[in-house]
Amino acid sequence: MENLDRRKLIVRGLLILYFIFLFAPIIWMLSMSFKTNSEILSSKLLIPQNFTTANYAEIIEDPQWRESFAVTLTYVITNMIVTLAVALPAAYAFSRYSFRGDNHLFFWMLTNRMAPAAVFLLPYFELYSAIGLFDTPWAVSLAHTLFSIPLAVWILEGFMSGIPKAIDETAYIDGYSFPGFFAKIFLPLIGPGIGVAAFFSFLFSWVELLMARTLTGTVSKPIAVQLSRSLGAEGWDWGVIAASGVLMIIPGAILIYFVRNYLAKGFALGRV
Amino acid sequence: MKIRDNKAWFFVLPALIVMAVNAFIPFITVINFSIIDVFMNLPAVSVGMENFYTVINDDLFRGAFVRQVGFSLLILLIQVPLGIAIALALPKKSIWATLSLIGLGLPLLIPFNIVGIIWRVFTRADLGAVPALFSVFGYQYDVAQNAVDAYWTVVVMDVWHWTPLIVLLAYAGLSAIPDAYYQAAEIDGASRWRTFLFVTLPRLRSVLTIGILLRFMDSFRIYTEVFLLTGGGPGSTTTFLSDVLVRKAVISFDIGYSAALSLIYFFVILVVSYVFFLVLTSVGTNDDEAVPE
Amino acid sequence: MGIELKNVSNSKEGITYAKGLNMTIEDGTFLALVAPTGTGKTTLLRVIAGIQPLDEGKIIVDGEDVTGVHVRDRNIAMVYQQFINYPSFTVYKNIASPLQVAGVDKKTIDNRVRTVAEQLQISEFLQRLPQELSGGQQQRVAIARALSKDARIVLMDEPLGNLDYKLREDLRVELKNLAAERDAIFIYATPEPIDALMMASHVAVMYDGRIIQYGELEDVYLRPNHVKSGEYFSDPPMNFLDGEVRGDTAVISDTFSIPLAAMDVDLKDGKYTFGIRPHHINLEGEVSGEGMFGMDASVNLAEIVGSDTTLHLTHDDMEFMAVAREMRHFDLDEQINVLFDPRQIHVFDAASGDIVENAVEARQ
Amino acid sequence: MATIELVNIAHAYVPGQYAVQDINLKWEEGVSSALLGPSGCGKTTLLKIISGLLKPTEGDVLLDGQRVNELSPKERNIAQVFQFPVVYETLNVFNNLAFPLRNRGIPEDKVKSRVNAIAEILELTHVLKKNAARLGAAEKQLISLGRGVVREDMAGILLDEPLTVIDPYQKLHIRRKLKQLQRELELTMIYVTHDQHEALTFAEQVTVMNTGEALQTGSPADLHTHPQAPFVGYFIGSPGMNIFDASLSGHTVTAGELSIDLPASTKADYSGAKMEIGIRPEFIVVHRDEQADAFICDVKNAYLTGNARILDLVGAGLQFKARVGDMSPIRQGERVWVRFPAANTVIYANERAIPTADKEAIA
Repeated sequence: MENLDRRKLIVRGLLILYFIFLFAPIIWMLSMSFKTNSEILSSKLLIPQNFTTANYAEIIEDPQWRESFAVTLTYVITNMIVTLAVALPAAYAFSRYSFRGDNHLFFWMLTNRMAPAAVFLLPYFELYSAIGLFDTPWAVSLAHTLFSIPLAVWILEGFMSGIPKAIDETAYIDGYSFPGFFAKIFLPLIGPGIGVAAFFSFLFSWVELLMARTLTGTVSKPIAVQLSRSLGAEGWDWGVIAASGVLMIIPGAILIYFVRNYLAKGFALGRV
Repeated sequence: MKIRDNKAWFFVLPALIVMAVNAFIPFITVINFSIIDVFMNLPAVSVGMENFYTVINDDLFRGAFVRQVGFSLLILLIQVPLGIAIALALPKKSIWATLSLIGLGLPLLIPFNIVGIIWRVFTRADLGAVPALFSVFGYQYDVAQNAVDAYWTVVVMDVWHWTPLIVLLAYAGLSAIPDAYYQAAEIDGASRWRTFLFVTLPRLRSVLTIGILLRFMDSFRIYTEVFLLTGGGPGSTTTFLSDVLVRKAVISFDIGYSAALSLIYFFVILVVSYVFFLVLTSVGTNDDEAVPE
Repeated sequence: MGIELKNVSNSKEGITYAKGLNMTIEDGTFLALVAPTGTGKTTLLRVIAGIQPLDEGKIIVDGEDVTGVHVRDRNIAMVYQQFINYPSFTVYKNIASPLQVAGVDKKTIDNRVRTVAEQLQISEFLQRLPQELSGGQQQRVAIARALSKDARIVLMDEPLGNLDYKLREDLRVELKNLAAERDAIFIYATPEPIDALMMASHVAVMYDGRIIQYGELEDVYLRPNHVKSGEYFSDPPMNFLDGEVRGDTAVISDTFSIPLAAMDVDLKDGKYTFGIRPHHINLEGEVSGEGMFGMDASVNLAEIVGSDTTLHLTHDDMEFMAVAREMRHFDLDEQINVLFDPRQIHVFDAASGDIVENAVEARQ
Repeated sequence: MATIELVNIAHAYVPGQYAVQDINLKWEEGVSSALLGPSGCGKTTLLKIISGLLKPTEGDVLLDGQRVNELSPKERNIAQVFQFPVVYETLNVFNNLAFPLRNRGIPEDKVKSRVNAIAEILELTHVLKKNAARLGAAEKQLISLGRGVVREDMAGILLDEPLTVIDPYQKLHIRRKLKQLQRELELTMIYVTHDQHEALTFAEQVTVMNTGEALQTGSPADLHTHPQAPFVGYFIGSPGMNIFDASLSGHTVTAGELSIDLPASTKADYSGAKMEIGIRPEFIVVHRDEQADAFICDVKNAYLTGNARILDLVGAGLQFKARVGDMSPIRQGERVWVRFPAANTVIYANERAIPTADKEAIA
């Protein structure tokens, strides 16, 4: 049995190496966020010599950072709500009914997901200025829905199809009306699915930069944009940038904690 | 067994409307722009396919296109096998399984520009850890000037950023394989490799198809992380298609060119994805010449 | 009073399940709908329930036409083959849900749920979730929910299909008693003749989208009016031997023929199909050979069913089945002698399959 | 093929809670046998212990007398056919059957001849070139069986409810094929199921299990006429054995108003034991007219079950079922005279049949 243990050890070692590779850059940025600029440039030590939280203070006190953080949260949450509100009925239709053109419609939805964001820069610029939504969080969230709805429909349809149709029928036989059935019986059953779909629409909105930057001007500046603008002026305060980077990771980390055991399940679905 | 009922269209309508606003109208404007020439506010003049020809013959586009295809294929070749290997090595039950899932999920949650910053900060000559590390081995690592260093840093960054997606997909696929298949293979005396080849891999097909499709789409339109790490430099070693499109559309406002490029760009992704989809869902299921030993 | 199906037709994706089907079911009937799997029984139940729309025809319950009425307002209950319960509700809430939706007051709900749970021996599981229970218990919960609302019609689609062999036997007795205490109409779809025989008061044999025979249990069983009724409503299925009547004898094969007198029937010359149930073909030695017609056959397979042995036999190119008393061992391809009881032979028209003359023993 | 033996096997998934206990079973080489019992009786636990997927907490697993507890499933050479067909989906039928041989590095020409031979017996020759994933459930199960049979060093084959997903009209063909294969290739086959019809039809030797114990092993006829435990009487046969609680006073066992004397040769002292009397419905003698040594009963119910008519009878303080011919004229509401033949009446003490000798008829 000796070689089995040796093989297990090698595999475990390689796995640990991979996780070190995964966390090293984040930890490097984390340590930078607690260093003064001078120390960042001079020493390459991992542990900050003169530990400082000045960088974080600077971000939290600056009204512009807080404001852009609020803008980002607004469009991320709006996107999540709009996506779910619209994807739930659509997924129910795809899962429970077969209607003329349902497969083509589903594939068309997916093709939108394939479109590069850059392709829509120009037309969105035109569209949202035309309807007066330019430079508002609503423009960004609406633009993002185009990409998050297909994925949400795909995931929700997968979870819904896991529930036998006989449950719908039994509910109707028992006298439930459609809204009663959908709210009291169906939604609780696909709770995890909603969680995973919400996670992915948050994820998409939160990480996307291109459209967020294009569709906003001066008034509502998403945090991501605020950050990269300052970076553009070379030699900017690295400590502050590292700190803001760390702050931007935290919401994601929290959300993933809540959805952790559905994460794998959510991924397994797919109509392919 | 679904009921045939076109009443279902009412359920789908809301999603359709929201997406139509975001997809049709812009799409038509793009097509519109690609076939007319807009200059200041003079009446538009139809130029037919001219814009498309300029794009196809433009060296900047050609260079970027070839570089982009090369980049995407390289990404797939590295990330898919690596992702599967890690998924196979992951612990199945116990707290370690949950912890590694959370750890793997983290890179996917970091905004694209922060990924760019993390790696920029991690690899810059004056403040990064990587140059210090390489200098220990006596190699002069410089992401800003050295083309090879820059290209491979972008590749490593993308591997760091997206391999976890393949791992999670493969992990989900693995947990869906019933134990009976592994028991049967063991009883048949199959080696670890043959068990992987004939039990695990065929059962991972649908999950891997999703992974490959998603990875191809996303890598083919990469922009933000590269822009922040190397800005497309040095020279044009890391200038990819999206970079060209952004420059033309939002910086130099060359409407006709960027509209045509957008359509070509979207069309290429659509076609390649469809080809991937067909190939992956049919391999190994045909009669007679099923994969020989 | 009761249910009337008038000229009911239904098809789905090109497959016709019901074609101009007519049936009237009186009050207090426990009807078994007998037909092989996949020939439209379930669809007919779903049409009566209102879950599936009707192409043509009418459904009248207690004189009122309910064809277009939504399933919610059709006072019915249904039990599926695969134990359907609400996974997120406790057993108690599952059984109570139809009553709660109907707005019945809490006290009545509570005692109705407890009595039904008592009858189905699941009182101790009321606070548990359905998936914590065994298959048999989960099905009892589904049956309890169907009975708790005292619906006018209770539809059952092979509810015992997925259960253990012995559990099925016990539940058949329980279901029969539960139905007897209620005046609702029970419609029980099943391919298994034993379900019908043990529980039903009336039987409807469905074939080619129509009800080909409807009547009291023993009347339909003893006097099938068509080859399909004999085949579907008989366990093991009735044997059919093609033969030709010449003069006063029926010639089955060149080595086997039976005089019409022995079957106490007079037939014109021509082709007929002779039907005989397997348990009316006995082994030599098990019954006195007097008045019987012997044939040698080889054992294709011996299956032990219930407490007897069902024999799949072949003689030349004829394949048929017989039943031996008790559990006996037979080697594969063993040669045995069997005796046909002519007084148990039904005569069907070779072309249409309709009955010409029932077996002597079965005649009224 | 080998002789498989379980000696003093017991297993607890959770310490103290035994899924199976004191199991002593022996499956002779080349014998068709079955493990029969309701869901949750421990038969699947035994299956896993034999195949090597589960190490028993106590006891030994012997193959041809050799202790194999430490051997993995691969080393035990015990094949298994699962409930849901397991095939290698990217391979055609030929490569599926050749898979185990190629794993062992057997030369290609030997593989070809061996696979073709087995395909011949399994009647799969016409689909050898087809992709395994496209075949029906029945053929897939034959392939999975074939993978076990194709190897010459196979010790035994376990079948875990193999007909579950097979269509009704194909079951007959598969049942015949399984019996034929077992007979021709002298395979040691153990068929695990809850369905007595499957078990009694396939196996010469059937073990009935309940709540973790192996109650009795014997031929179908043996289990039917001499059930050693009340559960065996109830579980085998349809409808099962009538079982009455009884009391013992001196040498006489009484249930309701019926009493039966213990066999003269009984020496054991059964005082204080839980006494029961059992008789099968088909062994009860029923007359429509008065009989000397019979007691009177009311017919509560008389329903036809195809080849027989089952009577629900109440009499002599007992309630039970009897079986008469399908043509019997007896109907509900009549009164009949009933006799329990002594030879077919079994007396149980603490749920174990007491040794029988010649007993007089009971009144």
